[in-house]
Amino acid sequence: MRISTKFAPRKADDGKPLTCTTDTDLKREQLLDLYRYLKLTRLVEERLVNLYRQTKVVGGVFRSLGQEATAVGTAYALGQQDFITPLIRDLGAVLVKGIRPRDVFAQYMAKAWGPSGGRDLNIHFGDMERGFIGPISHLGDMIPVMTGILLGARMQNKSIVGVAYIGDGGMSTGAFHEGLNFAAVQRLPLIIVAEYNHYAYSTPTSLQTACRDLAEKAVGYGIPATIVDGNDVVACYEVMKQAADFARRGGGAVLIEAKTYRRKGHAEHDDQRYVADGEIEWWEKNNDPIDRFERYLLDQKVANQEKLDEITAGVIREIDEDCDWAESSPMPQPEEAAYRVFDNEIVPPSLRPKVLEN
Amino acid sequence: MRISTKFAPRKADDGKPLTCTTDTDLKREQLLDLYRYLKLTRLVEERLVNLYRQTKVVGGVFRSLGQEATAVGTAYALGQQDFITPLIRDLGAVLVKGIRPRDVFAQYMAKAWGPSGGRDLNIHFGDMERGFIGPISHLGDMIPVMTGILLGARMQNKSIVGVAYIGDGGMSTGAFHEGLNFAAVQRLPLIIVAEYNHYAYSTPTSLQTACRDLAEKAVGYGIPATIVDGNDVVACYEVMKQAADFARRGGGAVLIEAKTYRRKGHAEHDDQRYVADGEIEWWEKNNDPIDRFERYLLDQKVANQEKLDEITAGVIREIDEDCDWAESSPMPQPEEAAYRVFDNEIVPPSLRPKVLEN
Amino acid sequence: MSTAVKKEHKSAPPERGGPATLVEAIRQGIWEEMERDPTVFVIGEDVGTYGGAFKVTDGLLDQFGRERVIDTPISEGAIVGAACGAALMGMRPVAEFQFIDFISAGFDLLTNYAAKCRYRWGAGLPAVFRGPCGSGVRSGPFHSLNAESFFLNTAGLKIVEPSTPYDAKGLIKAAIRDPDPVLYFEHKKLYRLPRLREELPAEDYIVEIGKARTVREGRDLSIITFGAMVLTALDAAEELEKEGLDIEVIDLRTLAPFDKAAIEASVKKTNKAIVLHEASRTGGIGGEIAATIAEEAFEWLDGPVLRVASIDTPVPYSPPLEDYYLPQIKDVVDAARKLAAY
Amino acid sequence: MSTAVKKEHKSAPPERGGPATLVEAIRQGIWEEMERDPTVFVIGEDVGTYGGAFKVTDGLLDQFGRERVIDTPISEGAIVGAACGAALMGMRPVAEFQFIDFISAGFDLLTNYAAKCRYRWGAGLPAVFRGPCGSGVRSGPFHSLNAESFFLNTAGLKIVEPSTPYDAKGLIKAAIRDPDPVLYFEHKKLYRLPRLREELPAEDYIVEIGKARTVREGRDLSIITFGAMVLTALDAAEELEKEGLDIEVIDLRTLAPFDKAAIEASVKKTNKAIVLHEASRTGGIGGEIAATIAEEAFEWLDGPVLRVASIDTPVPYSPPLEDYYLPQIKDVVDAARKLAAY
Ligand SMILES: Cc1ncc(C[n+]2csc(CCOP(=O)(O)OP(=O)(O)O)c2C)c(N)n1
Ligand SMILES: Cc1ncc(C[n+]2csc(CCOP(=O)(O)OP(=O)(O)O)c2C)c(N)n1
Ligand SMILES: [Mg+2]
Ligand SMILES: [Mg+2]
Repeated sequence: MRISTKFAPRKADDGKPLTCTTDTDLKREQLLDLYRYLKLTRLVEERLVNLYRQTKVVGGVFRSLGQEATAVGTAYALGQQDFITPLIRDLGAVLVKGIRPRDVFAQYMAKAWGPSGGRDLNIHFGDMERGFIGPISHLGDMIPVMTGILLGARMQNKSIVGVAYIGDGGMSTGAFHEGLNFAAVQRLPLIIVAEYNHYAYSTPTSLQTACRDLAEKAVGYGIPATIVDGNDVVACYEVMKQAADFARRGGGAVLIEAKTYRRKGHAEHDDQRYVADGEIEWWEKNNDPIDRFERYLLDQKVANQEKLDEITAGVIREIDEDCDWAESSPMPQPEEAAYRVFDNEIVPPSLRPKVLEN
Repeated sequence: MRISTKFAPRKADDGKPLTCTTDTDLKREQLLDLYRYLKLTRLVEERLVNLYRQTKVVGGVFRSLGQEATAVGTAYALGQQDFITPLIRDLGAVLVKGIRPRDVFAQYMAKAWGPSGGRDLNIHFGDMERGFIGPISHLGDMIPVMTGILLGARMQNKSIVGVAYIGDGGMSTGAFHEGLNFAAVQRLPLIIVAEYNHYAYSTPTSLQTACRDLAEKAVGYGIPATIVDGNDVVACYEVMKQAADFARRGGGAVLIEAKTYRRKGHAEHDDQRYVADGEIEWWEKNNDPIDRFERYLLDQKVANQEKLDEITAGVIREIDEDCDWAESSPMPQPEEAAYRVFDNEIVPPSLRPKVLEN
Repeated sequence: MSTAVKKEHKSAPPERGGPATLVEAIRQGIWEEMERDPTVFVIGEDVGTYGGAFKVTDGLLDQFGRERVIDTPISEGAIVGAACGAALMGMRPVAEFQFIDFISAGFDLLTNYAAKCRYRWGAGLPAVFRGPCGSGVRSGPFHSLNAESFFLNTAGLKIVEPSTPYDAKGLIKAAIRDPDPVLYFEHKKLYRLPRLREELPAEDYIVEIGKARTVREGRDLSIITFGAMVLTALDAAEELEKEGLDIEVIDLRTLAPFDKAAIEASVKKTNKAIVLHEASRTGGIGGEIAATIAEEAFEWLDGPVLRVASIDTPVPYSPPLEDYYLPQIKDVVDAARKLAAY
Repeated sequence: MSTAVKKEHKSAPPERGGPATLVEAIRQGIWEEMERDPTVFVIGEDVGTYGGAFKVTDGLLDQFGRERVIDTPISEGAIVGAACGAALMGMRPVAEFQFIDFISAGFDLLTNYAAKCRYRWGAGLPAVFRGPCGSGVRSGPFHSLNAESFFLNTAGLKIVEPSTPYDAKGLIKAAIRDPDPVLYFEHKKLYRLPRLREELPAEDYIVEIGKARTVREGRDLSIITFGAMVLTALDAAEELEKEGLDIEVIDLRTLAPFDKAAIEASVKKTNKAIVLHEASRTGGIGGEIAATIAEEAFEWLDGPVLRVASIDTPVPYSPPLEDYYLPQIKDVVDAARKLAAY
């Protein structure tokens, strides 16, 4: 059945270090833009870890270290009008969609100026203008929600595609099945990015599915699939470009499986005792998506090291600024907790009752 | 991928009427036994319709008219120790597993002597000795339950297989996905019988799945599948025999798709306005599973018409007797409603409170 | 083969107003809202060609087409999720559960996504989730649910249950126009009950969510109830009248947020209250209401707030069992007598 | 590659008795039951190699092997269903939800299959469903749930929530030995709270399901509560003592079926009651308890039964918001003062 492997991971020729596919029309500006987003993602996360260690981040920090290319590359192929619903580890896609680091910092620090005003954490918010629907914790649930976004868009004659990211673990949920199946039946332009990053918390993919490739799951929904090297940012861009074209032209849903690797634990506290010896080090050394892309940019003479350093410096400036901004935000006022469950013009806020005051 | 079509439906040669596959080792006694169960199923249902028209059946009646071979043939390949969890339309499998018509009659009539004592309806009960786990209404939910049966059996070193029946509609549920996926990962001997009977209530299969064959869904679980002519009782037996052998030997889960057709509405009240003209009549005339099997038995000289009539007469006697027995049962005592929510030795029955009696 | 349609079946559009049963009233309400507002659409299992298991959406497909009348796979999670997503886009979905019992399979998305969306990031979800609820029709443990208690402790969901055609139509319209998610429960026993048939206005109207209705005024004792139990309360009130007891009956109509003011006003007048509902007693909405009365009208109470409800079991199938399970007129009468004598 | 294990990591088996936190007590309980009874097994996400997100099942895999310590896919429905099926076969599953919030995805099978099985055909389901619940740890709307109210109106499920290591161990053992499905909620804030650390007996013991515990005796007013709020109640009681108020604190321990006799006995003694819980007020278990008191101990009440609970919103993430959301010691003190002055 229709599983394309054109951009699937390949062994490097005779021990040469891995780079990225050259099979692309991406312009220099775009390539450098991709680089900027990769660095932005990694460095925002590193800053979050710092803030976490300073106990300024209130909840957990979830890293995408080693898998940034999947989120960045796929999201970069979308238009402003297209929608994404990412996983916690798809910060890169969120940034590409135009969410500013300041919003992410403020959210993590539970600040009043964060987009949820301190009500929810990390990337659990949304921005309809930018086509960003933040996830909830419950894995799988965003798949049917995205199906509904596309159903609504179709009724409004909007020509958009919707991308829902899901993990090797999240695909085991009933919600994933129901949402994708319904989208497939309705031939909605839903693109699933299935992230094969080897683990769901501590659970290896072999305990999530008896399939070898997540792409095989597409067959049961009657939709086409592609396997992509998730650590090749250019390849990720290319497969999404094709998938989005296909879906936008009325082809219906598509599944992209991105093969990548989660180098950090599930969250900062995870000791990764379940990981085989040397595995992480192997990926770090041989298959880091940013290393690979840097090598590519240099090899292909898209940029020299100076240019790359300049980009990185710009990224750091942005992060510093945004982080300062977020730190300067106050915490929310306590009573704010009571507001906005419903439209408060109709149902009053749920203020803490004064005891027997009447 | 591994979808076997050896026993899939075939066009009859040059307009000859359909019969059944001859590719079988079934003995004469067994073939006649199959015939008995087919007739028993059909005639028990007809009796239920009569009782329904006499308003003796309290709830609805759900017919398997035209698809009896799927349930009967597949269940007949199982051992006493094996488990089934049928759909409402798999009465044939329930009878093959040794549940007596009297139990079914008493259940439908909400009688005290029914296996649930009037607490639940139709085949919503179970019999652990006979390997029968009655369904609940919520479609899909029995798949994970059967997975658990098999998990338990494995811990007890029991060599059994478990068969879960599911409709083209029920496969769209999240519970189906979660249950089968887990069983596949655990390589449990779960056999799914997916009944492609063209409708889920009024909804055609094309609105349940974008796949052409339900068997394609097996791919996404990493398990093998077979497509069988669900109106060929011998073929249904054969594919289950093979699937059960495979599963019992440790091969893991299997999916059997049975192509059949639901000739009656969802339940007795359904006017089937959604069915295309002539469709039902076509199936009735050309592809009735009992007609086909009768033709087979006569063609193959397994029996003559007299023998078949004799079997049918026996079936009717059994039904008369069992129906009388069920009719003679009292209705349950009202207070019985309060008992057996919990083990009543620990938690007292929930008797209706006497108002302010203290 | 199966896509062609058998007969030239075409369901008549509903009347505007006129005499209507509960099911007709709901159908009128949805139909009119779909005509009025192109963002309103219907989604659920068998809601299209078949017109819904109880024919609430009958004829909508012919009138409004496949884009706005969507037959789904058997996937309650997808129905809820898709309704949420479409609502985010500015649509106003009316999602049907074939029986409210199947809401359990949409519970996750309802309580986690639908209920919390506005709170989390300000995105209101104007979606209606409706379906047939209730027992007393010999449907057994899986087709008889009263589901309100599942959702009472999850902030962010409104819950409505009408007991008359007038309210049914007014409330479905209000629910569709509401900026937040509304669960709309329809007691299947009332759908076609001739006793309820009543004349509806020809003009557009709504019934405000959050407002109870005094069905019967009385001075001696308040019965607070809703849904099919309104009839039980009225029948009990009539019997009690013969004994000289003047019973007030309040139909909550909205279960979340329920009308505290109306309840309190009634109880402050009668000083005695019975809460009557069809779900099991323990953990039912009766506890919340009784506790509220006992807390906020304590000084006006001349007796305990009594709850009359179903026993704490699944809903049994067999008539004698189900009758025992359910609160009967006699149970209400008994409770009222005892309380009156207090 | 990913199946080999990195370090020679081996978790120590638990002590028998000795000083223990809540999490250690639960681990001891499960461990001992697995040793005692070969039908007991553990199933859930990351319960094996990782030992569970909160390490409740740490070390079980090494001790009891993959057959009895089963890492599942992310499929709460399958976890519940599989536990039910295995229980039908005579096994005694202990199923973990990684956070109790994810029980919503198992809600359908819990309320429909697990709860109703014995009633429908006499098949008891001795299964335990457990996991970390509760708020106050800055985990936001999806990792802070108190789920008891979801299940109170579904007959057939027992619900337990311990507030001390002793009770935690005794109740998990009782739950595992119980012939019916038990939901066992563990407040994550209490897991490792040093304040709770206590000496456990070395001998086997259980704490009977259905029995409350008087944590503090008093004459003036009863606070009925459970879980982490027991500490809030005790702290409030201490403060109130300074004002000469003698507060009784009842820890329900079992939420379904809850110990009416103990509550009534206490209220008949103190004549005043506060119900305190952590979930939102409306639709919370407090309504059920308050209504029961107001109904069955009406004549003993010298004031309304007050409920102190969280406000009716999702659980917000930011500390000032969550603190406002949650009932604080001060709220309990205020309520008690007012009620005492009644
Ligand atoms: C329905 C549900 N069950 C359990 C969890 C707890 N949980 C959070 S992340 C996680 C693992 C996710 O793995 P995967 O889907 O592969 O995504 P990854 O973390 O690898 O990006 C689990 C089990 C959850 N969030 N939702
Ligand atoms: C979860 C769930 N949703 C809805 C229903 C209502 N319902 C009962 S039968 C049915 C159609 C079933 O179709 P299928 O699975 O194809 O089985 P068939 O009736 O064809 O045997 C529906 C929608 C249900 N029983 N369970
Ligand atoms: Mg993963
Ligand atoms: Mg079907």
